[in-house]
Amino acid sequence: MSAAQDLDALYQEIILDHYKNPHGKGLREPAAAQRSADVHHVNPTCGDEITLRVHVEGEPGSERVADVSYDAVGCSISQASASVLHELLVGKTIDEAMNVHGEFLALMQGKGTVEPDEEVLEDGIAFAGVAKFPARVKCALLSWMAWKDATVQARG
Amino acid sequence: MSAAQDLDALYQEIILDHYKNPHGKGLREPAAAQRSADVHHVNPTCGDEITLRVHVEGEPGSERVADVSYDAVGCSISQASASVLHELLVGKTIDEAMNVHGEFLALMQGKGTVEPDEEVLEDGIAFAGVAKFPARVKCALLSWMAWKDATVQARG
Amino acid sequence: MISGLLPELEVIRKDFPILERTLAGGLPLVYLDSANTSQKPQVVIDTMVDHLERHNANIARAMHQLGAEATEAFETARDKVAAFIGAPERDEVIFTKNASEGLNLVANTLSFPGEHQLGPGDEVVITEMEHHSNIVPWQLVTQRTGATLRWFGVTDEGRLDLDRIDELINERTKVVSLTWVSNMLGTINPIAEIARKAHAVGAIVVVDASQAAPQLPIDLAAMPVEERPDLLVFTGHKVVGPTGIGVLWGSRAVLDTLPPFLGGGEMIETVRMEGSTFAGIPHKFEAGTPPIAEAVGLGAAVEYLGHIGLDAIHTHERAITGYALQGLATVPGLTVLGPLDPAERGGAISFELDGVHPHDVAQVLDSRGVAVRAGHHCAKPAHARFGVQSSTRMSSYLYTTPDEIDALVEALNYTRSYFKLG
Amino acid sequence: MISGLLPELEVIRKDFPILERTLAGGLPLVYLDSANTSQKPQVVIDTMVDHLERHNANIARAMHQLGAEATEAFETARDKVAAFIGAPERDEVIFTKNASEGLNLVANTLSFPGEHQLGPGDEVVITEMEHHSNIVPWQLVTQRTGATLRWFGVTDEGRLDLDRIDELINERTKVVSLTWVSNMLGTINPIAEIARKAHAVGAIVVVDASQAAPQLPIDLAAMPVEERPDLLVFTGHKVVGPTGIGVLWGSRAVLDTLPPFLGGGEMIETVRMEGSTFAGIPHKFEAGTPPIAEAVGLGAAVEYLGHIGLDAIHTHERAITGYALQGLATVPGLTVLGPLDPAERGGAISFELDGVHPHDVAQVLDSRGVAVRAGHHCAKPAHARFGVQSSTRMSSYLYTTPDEIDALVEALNYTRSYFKLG
Ligand SMILES: Cc1ncc(COP(=O)(O)O)c(C=O)c1O
Ligand SMILES: Cc1ncc(COP(=O)(O)O)c(C=O)c1O
Repeated sequence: MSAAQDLDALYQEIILDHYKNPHGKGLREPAAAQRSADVHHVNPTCGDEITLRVHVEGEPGSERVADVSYDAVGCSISQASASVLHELLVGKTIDEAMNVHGEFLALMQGKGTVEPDEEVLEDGIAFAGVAKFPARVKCALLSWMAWKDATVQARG
Repeated sequence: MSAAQDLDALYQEIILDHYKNPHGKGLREPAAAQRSADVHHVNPTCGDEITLRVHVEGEPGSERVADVSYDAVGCSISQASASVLHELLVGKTIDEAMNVHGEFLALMQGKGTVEPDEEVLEDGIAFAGVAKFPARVKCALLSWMAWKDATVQARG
Repeated sequence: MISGLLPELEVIRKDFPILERTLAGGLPLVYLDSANTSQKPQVVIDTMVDHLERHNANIARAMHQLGAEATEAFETARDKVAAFIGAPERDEVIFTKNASEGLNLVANTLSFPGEHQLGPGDEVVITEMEHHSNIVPWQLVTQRTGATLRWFGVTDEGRLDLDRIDELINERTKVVSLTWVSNMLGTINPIAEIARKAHAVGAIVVVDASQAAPQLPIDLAAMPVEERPDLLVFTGHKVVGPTGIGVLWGSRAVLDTLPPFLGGGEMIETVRMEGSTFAGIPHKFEAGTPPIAEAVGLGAAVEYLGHIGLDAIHTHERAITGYALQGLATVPGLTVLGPLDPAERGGAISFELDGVHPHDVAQVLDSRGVAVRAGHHCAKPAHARFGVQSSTRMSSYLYTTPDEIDALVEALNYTRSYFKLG
Repeated sequence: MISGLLPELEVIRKDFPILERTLAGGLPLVYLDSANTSQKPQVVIDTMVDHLERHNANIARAMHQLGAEATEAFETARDKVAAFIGAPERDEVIFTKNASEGLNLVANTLSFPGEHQLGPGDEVVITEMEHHSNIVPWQLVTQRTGATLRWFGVTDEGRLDLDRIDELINERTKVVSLTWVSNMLGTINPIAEIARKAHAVGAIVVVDASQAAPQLPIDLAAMPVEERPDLLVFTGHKVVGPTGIGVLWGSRAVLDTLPPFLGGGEMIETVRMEGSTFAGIPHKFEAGTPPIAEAVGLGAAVEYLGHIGLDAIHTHERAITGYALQGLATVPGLTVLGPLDPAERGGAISFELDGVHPHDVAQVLDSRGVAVRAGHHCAKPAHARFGVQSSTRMSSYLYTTPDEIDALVEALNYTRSYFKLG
């Protein structure tokens, strides 16, 4: 593939759309019955940062992701990835969400050899092209790592 | 020159003789009218060591090297060099001795290009071959550096 | 025509094998990341290969022929480095693993018991435009010793804010450590003036010459002693030398008073289980087997630069920087961070492009073969000063051509269109 | 015929270009100084050259293609080193500049505020047969912290004197740091047994594997955790790798609790002027631009050793050592310092020759093309233990042939006649 084609695979329209119109951006207060946890993650190499809050509700064992609110600065990939995360995980049970998380991680760390499952990842499949750019994988994973960290904390 | 010839130039008979029968070895007490100073020098690379005492006598301005006594452990080159130093410097005025010191230093640091002056260096000319072995120059200079250091101290 | 370019630029480029490489899609390499690391001329690589294939041995300790050759090569490299910076004495040149180790060595030995030991009430002064390697060591050491860390701010134009100099450098100041040339803003700092002030209050002056050594002629011996740094560091890989080697130069007077940093190897005079004594400089600060082949490579590198001439290299850098500043000014929405006059700055130019994050700029540029750096360039506080997280940085060197600058500008315009910025 | 030699010895020798060199007078090189530094196979040199000529860039920080290639090469080297020592986790492998830096890193971070900080009343235990690099850092650090330095003695046969082990390793012991294989006596120490004792009292176990890594198979993950060191260091240039690089391996559990050592570069998480936070391992301990080409070369080196097989190399070393001990026993007036059973020792053999100083032995040997080391081998206390200032040391490696041992023995006999020892 040429460099230009690789570039287009990286910057899919879906990614650029999410970048321009991010879903769920902003930090929100959790509702009364929700538990929440905040984390702050940075990508030390480039300085991208995210403050991410997970809002969890429901009984232990069947908790749901009530919301994921966040403040972030960073490149198109890291911003779009946070937006897609919001879209994909909010409303799911934590077990389901962890499963999606696992798939996304596998896709990103697959160096371009993993075939993404659109059923599970929806818009997230647009990130398949990122996996070929090792330096950008960290950008795509910033919010996902933060989400996992926060969720573990929120669950207690 | 072949390696064997270089070796013979290094280990001149004179050097081996001084090594086997070192002059002036042993630490002696200075006489009543003498000033003295002790120094301890080591060659950090190989561990050779010398404790050297200079005995100085006479009026400031015309002091003489009354004796150089020393205790030393080390290789043939360092031992022979201390012996030659004793032979050359004892009895000289300090100025004369410093002059000999300078000549010996120049010979050793000349990388084999300096022609030694037998008038000044006497048996010391046997060390001309050492100058071609950079690793051994430090051996030959151990006692000479110690002597200078001690003399500066003894003079006060 | 641009004046000041190196006359034999095409010949010089031929010395650097990597410049003939092509990238994905067969694109030629446009390497504009030399402030990050410079490329290596063939002579440096060949010198290291010859050393490894024919003269490899440990140094100082070995009495055999290979050992004598390796020792000679290593110590000759020290002479060459001493000549490169005009060191008053060759034994004042200490080989470290990089510039960062040099700065840490200084900070740590100033924290250990000794004549200069930092303590509560003492102040260390740095600047807001330092590389992390000249910030973090001082943070760690002032925290451990109870000394206070202070710093010069930066003006909107990217210069050191010297307004408060008399308050900042005062009788409590024990160390002033600053960069000669900023790796982010490109600013050339007035180190002579600052050294003079610092020396007047008895402080030790440490200069980070990591970005200066590649592009400014340095002649320490020629500096008036009040204006001369007491300690100066730079790194091999930015002066067309190998990785794994850096240089700490220090005046004998100061180095002799500093306690050893790392222990072991040839830094000793004698060792007993109960205690040890230490060698004189430079060995005192070179614990363990030094980077031997790397020193030999660095010797070849500074000799190579010396043959071309640091004055000529500096003029070339200035010409390219001026040309680049002009070119960048034509790109809509592009803002340069740092001084805009090429005479006042080095060859690293950081900038923002409205509406596109630096990573995305760098990525699109890379797809056109143009290699720049995006991020905080290990200068987060300097970025914070300008209210940005990161920036894109182009940096030239003696092999950079005006055509490469044109390629950058063209690629930046392409980036704007790629991200549909009209 | 000697059994145990590497089957393809002549082919292996062809991998090492320097072995084809001749010395003054056209003599072939008989290199018996591998414990000092090993020679480099062509594949290591070529890998470094390829890196410098085609993939050179700074790592981690660079987002362009060259940067991605360099980062990949560097991190792959880490994987290779992790495999070489069977590290439980690849991120536990930290690149230093040499073994000495690794030991100093450990000693210093144990002296800084933190969970393991040494203080008065605490004890650090080393041994009398350590290399200076595992003595001096502990002297410096115990002096600064008020902790007490203690040590195992050495028996007449050159083994660790374990009689007092229960007294030496006690509830005050915070660190036990010792060499796996002595570089002077050749002794292989019972590190498993000592680690077990040390762990039982809660001490941290540091193993200097500088001489072990070249010749013993190491599989950390396979060791029972009570017997596994917490920290282990070795140096690149002794495992057919380049100078300028060493390795510190540490268990994540311990490394995570140690504060950073050097500051700057990629070891940070975030930096503000007021304070900084730090990255996780391995980056936390890799300040500044690391020895990139050197890591890549080291990766090729350990892969090369792995292809030949450490078991096979160990067997070869033992065979050569046995043959050498036999040969040396035929030289009148020669006394070996250290264990005489090749199964209990590594390939470094130090000896005395009655009536000839080690320098003079080495010099005459060198005139015959035989390269050995003479001096204290950075182990002055071990020499003092045997009442000598210095010794002559031969040390073999995977490229050493029995013929070379014959040449050594012949040259030793010549030395005796040269100095007229009948
Ligand atoms: C046992 C031992 N420890 C430590 C070292 C130090 O290694 P380096 O000089 O590469 O730091 C050596 C080699 O010189 C050694 O043999
Ligand atoms: C100004 C400045 N200081 C220090 C450094 C650190 O150099 P190194 O990473 O080689 O230690 C750099 C380069 O990264 C730099 O630009």
